[in-house]
Amino acid sequence: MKQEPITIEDFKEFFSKIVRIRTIEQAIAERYHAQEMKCPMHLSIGQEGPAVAISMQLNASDKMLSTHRSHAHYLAKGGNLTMMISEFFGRETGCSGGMGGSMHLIDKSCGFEGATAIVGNTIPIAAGVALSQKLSKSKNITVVCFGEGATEEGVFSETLNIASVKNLPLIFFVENNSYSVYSPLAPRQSINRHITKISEAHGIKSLKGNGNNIEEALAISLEATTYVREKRKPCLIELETYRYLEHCGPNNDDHIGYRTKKEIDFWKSYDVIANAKKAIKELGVSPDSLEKLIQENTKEEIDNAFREATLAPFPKIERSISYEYA
Amino acid sequence: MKQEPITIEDFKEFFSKIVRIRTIEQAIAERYHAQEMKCPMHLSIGQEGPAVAISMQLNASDKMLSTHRSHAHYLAKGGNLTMMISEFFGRETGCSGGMGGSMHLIDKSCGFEGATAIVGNTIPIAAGVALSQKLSKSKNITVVCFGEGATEEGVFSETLNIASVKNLPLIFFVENNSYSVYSPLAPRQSINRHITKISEAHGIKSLKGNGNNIEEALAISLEATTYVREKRKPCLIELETYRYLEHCGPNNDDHIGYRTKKEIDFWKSYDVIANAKKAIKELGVSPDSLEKLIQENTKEEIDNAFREATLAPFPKIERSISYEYA
Amino acid sequence: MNMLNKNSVKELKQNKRINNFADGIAAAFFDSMRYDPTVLAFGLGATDPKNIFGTMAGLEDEFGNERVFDTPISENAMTGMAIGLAISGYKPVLTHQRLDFSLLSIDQIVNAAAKWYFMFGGQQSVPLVIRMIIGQGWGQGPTHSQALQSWFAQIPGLKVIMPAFPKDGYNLFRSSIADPNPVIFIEHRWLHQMSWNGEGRVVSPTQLGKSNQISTGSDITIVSNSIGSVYSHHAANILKKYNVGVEVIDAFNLRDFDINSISKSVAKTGRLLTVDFSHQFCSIGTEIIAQVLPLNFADLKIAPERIALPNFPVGTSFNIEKDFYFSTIDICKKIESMLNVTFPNIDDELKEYQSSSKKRFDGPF
Amino acid sequence: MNMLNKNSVKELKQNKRINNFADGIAAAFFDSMRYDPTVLAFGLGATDPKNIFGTMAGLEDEFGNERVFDTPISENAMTGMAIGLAISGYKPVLTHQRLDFSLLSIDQIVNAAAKWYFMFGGQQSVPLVIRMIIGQGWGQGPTHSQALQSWFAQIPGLKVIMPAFPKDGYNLFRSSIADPNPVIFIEHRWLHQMSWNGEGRVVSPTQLGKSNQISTGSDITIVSNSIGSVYSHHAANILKKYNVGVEVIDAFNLRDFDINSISKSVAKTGRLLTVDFSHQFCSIGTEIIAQVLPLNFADLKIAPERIALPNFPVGTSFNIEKDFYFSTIDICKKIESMLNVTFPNIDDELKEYQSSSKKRFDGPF
Ligand SMILES: Cc1ncc(C[n+]2csc(CCOP(=O)(O)OP(=O)(O)O)c2C)c(N)n1
Ligand SMILES: Cc1ncc(C[n+]2csc(CCOP(=O)(O)OP(=O)(O)O)c2C)c(N)n1
Ligand SMILES: [Mg+2]
Ligand SMILES: [Mg+2]
Repeated sequence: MKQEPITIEDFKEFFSKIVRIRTIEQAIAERYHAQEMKCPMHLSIGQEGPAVAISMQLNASDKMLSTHRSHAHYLAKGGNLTMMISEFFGRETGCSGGMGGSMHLIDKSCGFEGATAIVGNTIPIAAGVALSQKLSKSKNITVVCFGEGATEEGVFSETLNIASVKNLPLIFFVENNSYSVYSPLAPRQSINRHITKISEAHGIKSLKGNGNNIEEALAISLEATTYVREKRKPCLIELETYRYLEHCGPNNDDHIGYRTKKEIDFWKSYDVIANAKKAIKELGVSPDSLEKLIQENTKEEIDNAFREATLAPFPKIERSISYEYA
Repeated sequence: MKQEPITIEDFKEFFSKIVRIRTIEQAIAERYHAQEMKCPMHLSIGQEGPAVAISMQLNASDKMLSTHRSHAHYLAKGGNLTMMISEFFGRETGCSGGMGGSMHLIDKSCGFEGATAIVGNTIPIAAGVALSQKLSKSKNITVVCFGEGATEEGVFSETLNIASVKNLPLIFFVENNSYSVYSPLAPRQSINRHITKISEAHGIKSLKGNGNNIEEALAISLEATTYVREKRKPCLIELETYRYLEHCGPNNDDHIGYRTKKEIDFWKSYDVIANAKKAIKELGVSPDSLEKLIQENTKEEIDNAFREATLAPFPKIERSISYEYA
Repeated sequence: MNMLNKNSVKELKQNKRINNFADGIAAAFFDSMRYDPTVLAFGLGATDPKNIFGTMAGLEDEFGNERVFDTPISENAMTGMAIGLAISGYKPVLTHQRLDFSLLSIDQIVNAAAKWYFMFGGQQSVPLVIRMIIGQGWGQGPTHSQALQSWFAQIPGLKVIMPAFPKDGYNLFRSSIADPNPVIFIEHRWLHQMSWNGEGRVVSPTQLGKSNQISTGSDITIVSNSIGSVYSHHAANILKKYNVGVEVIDAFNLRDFDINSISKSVAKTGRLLTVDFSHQFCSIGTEIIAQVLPLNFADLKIAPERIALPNFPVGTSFNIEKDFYFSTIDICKKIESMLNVTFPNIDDELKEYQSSSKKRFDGPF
Repeated sequence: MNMLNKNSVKELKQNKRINNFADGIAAAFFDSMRYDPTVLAFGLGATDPKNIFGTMAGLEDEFGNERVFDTPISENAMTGMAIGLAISGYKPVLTHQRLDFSLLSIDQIVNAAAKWYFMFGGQQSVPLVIRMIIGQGWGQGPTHSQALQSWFAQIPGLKVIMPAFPKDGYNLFRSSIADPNPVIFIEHRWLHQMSWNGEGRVVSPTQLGKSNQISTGSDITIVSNSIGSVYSHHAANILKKYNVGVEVIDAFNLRDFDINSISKSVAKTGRLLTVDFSHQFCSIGTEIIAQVLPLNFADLKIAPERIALPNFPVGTSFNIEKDFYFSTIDICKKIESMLNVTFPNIDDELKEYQSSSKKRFDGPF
């Protein structure tokens, strides 16, 4: 947890973490083709910035919840890599015992309380987690991550309202990648609709910026977490970002034409890793050796995780019966 | 339908209509104690202003939908009184064949498309009605009436969004009486939450005023309907008002203490009928004889309606079976 | 704002204020919250002057507005919030004045609460009670009277509990709150006036059971729940006078009824009737019959039958309502036809019970 | 944005692009919209490059973006909007890529669509189709694979239609769109690849029927729907070789199945098995059994039985999935035990069908 002004160390930490996550996600994408990770998978490549920026302001006893696209959040918050990979392989040792797959991750040991697959589903649940923090007079806060698409679900507004009424220590963390599956914003949200204005209209402090911009993402995350921690009131963050691969699955689907080349090129030229490198360089540190180091360490981590995952036993259906009731 | 500036004739029409509706509602309240109208009943006494103000800007081919508290809307829009009373008496000749009761009114002949009893339920349905007007290139518009409580349901925001995306000729007509049943605003909506700001944040023109103030209610209604008719875009109106009787039922429940005497006194001193009288008097017309005339005519109407209702046959259960499927 | 003062809280503690089923629910709330500080109680109207038909009276005064509170009209978010509390060490109880309102929160109930423990591999249970009241009569009509207990019972991961008698109401509510799973606790509004004096209140709730046998007999087995059990109990009493033995099993745990007791009873009686206040189609009685068949096929003297509500909504008109809902008399007549006998003067015998079961809810609410 | 061009629209008109069940749905959309200008088609992804597994391909090009459109992720409002259109002279079809997503719109489905015609005394019907696709396999897991057809079937006022074979898919979808009531039209994703060449397309849809008898036999009656009917059909074919006559009734109209045909068949065979891809508890098979009992109690040689999905969610792991879903072989083995016979070398006979039924969906979607 960091509440002081952003330092070069923060930049390096940010950089290391996004490189690690991208390396992991790329490894998953490559190995997905072997058809052994048999579950729908929504990769975070391109969108690592927001997840890392916010998580750097959190400690293990702060809570986070997320959605179908949660790998980056899980990892940034400190989730166990081997257990995540084992979950993709449908093993008993997976972080959800093989029951949930990529869309249902959890690691309570680091405060990652759960990600679920129904759009908007965890938003009000996070309000309950935040209310528990309020009731128990905890100093911790809760962050719920979701896409701009989830703001179209009514439960988003309902939760803004209750968070405001009850002064919950809750951050609504919106990653706006402009798409819901293949659908652009136009048929979904009026150009005169503004997510931060909606939250402000509920009496909630709201911040907006570019999630691929390291300074902006870190500054906003710091401002928001500081505010929520101190004021014990909710806050909404909207960070723009972009996903590089298809909505679901390991491939690039730029050829099917739902996004313009211009748009894709713009965002790739504004890649969070490239941006972070530049920022670090401007501070006088060469990022390349750090990048290489992280990549190598992560590859080792990945190999271990995949090895352990593939060695682990499968759950039996008899075991899943016992998960129906506690 | 009126789109010109407001005239003395408008004031007189407004006054006549609110007096008629109040006279009817009071008669219902009185006769409810005979226990022959066996259904939950949410009276509009005190809240007649908004219903009449908006309906005066509508013609029979404009559409309206409403909620559990819909008597004033139904009557102002031109709904058949005898069929409404017959519905309360559970008769076959009721406007809903005795199946719906007070909470489910309909009169398609005057564009009253239906009122339902689940809070927020008709809001998106009205969007569909408005979309049908758009698709069929009709010049008509749709109004959906609901209380401030209904804005707490997620479907309210969802519908604001789709109305804005699709430029629907739809008026969101919010009657803010500060209460949901016995619950004041405090546990339900933050004081920093503003309904008109929420709709504006969705890109929707929004107007707010006092629904018991004849000039304001009429001016806002005229502005909104003119805008929606011409621009073919949605608009939200929030009118403050106050209900005099209990939430549900024919009695006054001021003694149970969920509303302060001060508040009740304030609103009763700002009664829409008294206000309208004053306004008319200021324009040089004495309202008293008009009031008397309307009351007398309405009493006759009421007596007829109740007589016809009590003479009508009850539906048989066999008949209700046939209403399951068309 | 609360109509009760500290004095009546004291009365509640001493059972003095407990007169009926509704008070029993209030007592169960009270005791659960007293003995377990993690229990929370909220819902639309929870703290208003009527306190949900009195069932939450005095709670806010006693336990404060952090543990007992009113909410916005946002059923889906409130359910999600309850889940979030439940996975964070609390035991929330969310109340809906009408079952119908819970339909706005089905995503949270079915996709989240019911599956959380399962989909995260048994790591985190969801000790949550969603209390729903079925309102019927006085023209509640199609959208304020739905009895969807069989519908909820179809969902894996939910428990559905529907008590019949006041003391069971108290105990089952306590057990539901203590249970680590999401429990849909359904009260039929007509039961609220059944009398109870609060005797038998306990410090620690027992584990949720499956069913109670409430009468013994060797001619026919009835499996029922909630108000259906009350009527069946009346029917059993009346038919004793005709030397007909009706064994009534109150299967209050709808997804987890005690099929062994039922099967044993059917082995004895050879006849099975299910009585159930939900639409008949795919009702819980239907499931009971299907489960009994492979176990007792050879024992059955006649085909099992069902009494339930018709398969269409109820109209508001009183004239519709009076034919829509069945009562003790319909159970007696069904047994008459199943046993192929006649009960002379049964209408006279019924009168006493009829009037008690006619003491229904008369509006406006 | 659409992957089809005018050329392939022409191909669709000429059946040239129709190869399977999914194409048949596209053809039904196409024909319904062509012959009835009030038909509208929308839903999340309706106009995206994948067009809901191809089932809506070409529609936007042909009918324009006022009649065919993509939507926000607002299931409840979209359903309400569809109802509003339906009561205003249109026939909307709303598509959900997964049945599970419809759970956010239960208020509109159950409290509004299902009750509108009823609660307004038969004045205004709601000609609405809500199309839901059940996705199973490839780790869809607990919240992306729910088969809640029996659950929807419990709701009065809804029709629930679940086709098995491609041509029926086409016809039933056409009839559902033409029906004046709200229809829940459910496709099992595994059927989408079953081949059909589009022969038999019609200008005017027929009225919604109740069931089809798809094989004749005198030893046992199977009542099934959707993919259950496909497997049952396979089983009937295989068991012919063992001289066992299996009469399969595909009861695709879940709330309004043809109880007379079923009863007649059971009168002949004396044995009843229901096959149903929903959780067993309170499933549609359960209702069928309960309705048959009073009609055929004397005819029954053995207790009716059910094959259905287990009463808990499916885990994501492939190792769970493979044991969770039943197939043709399980139906054959169930019949073996019900008839108390053995089918030698049945595994060999099954191979051909097994491989076809194993041709399941392999992700990632
Ligand atoms: C209620 C619901 N509706 C639809 C879906 C299908 N779906 C899965 S992800 C997704 C897109 C969500 O968009 P967004 O919230 O912006 O997240 P992103 O995928 O862009 O990260 C959709 C529509 C779903 N899972 N749940
Ligand atoms: C979904 C739902 N939740 C709760 C209720 C119970 N209820 C009936 S009216 C009402 C109050 C609504 O308040 P508001 O919308 O402000 O309308 P008002 O009664 O003030 O006119 C409530 C909560 C309901 N009918 N539907
Ligand atoms: Mg997005
Ligand atoms: Mg109000």
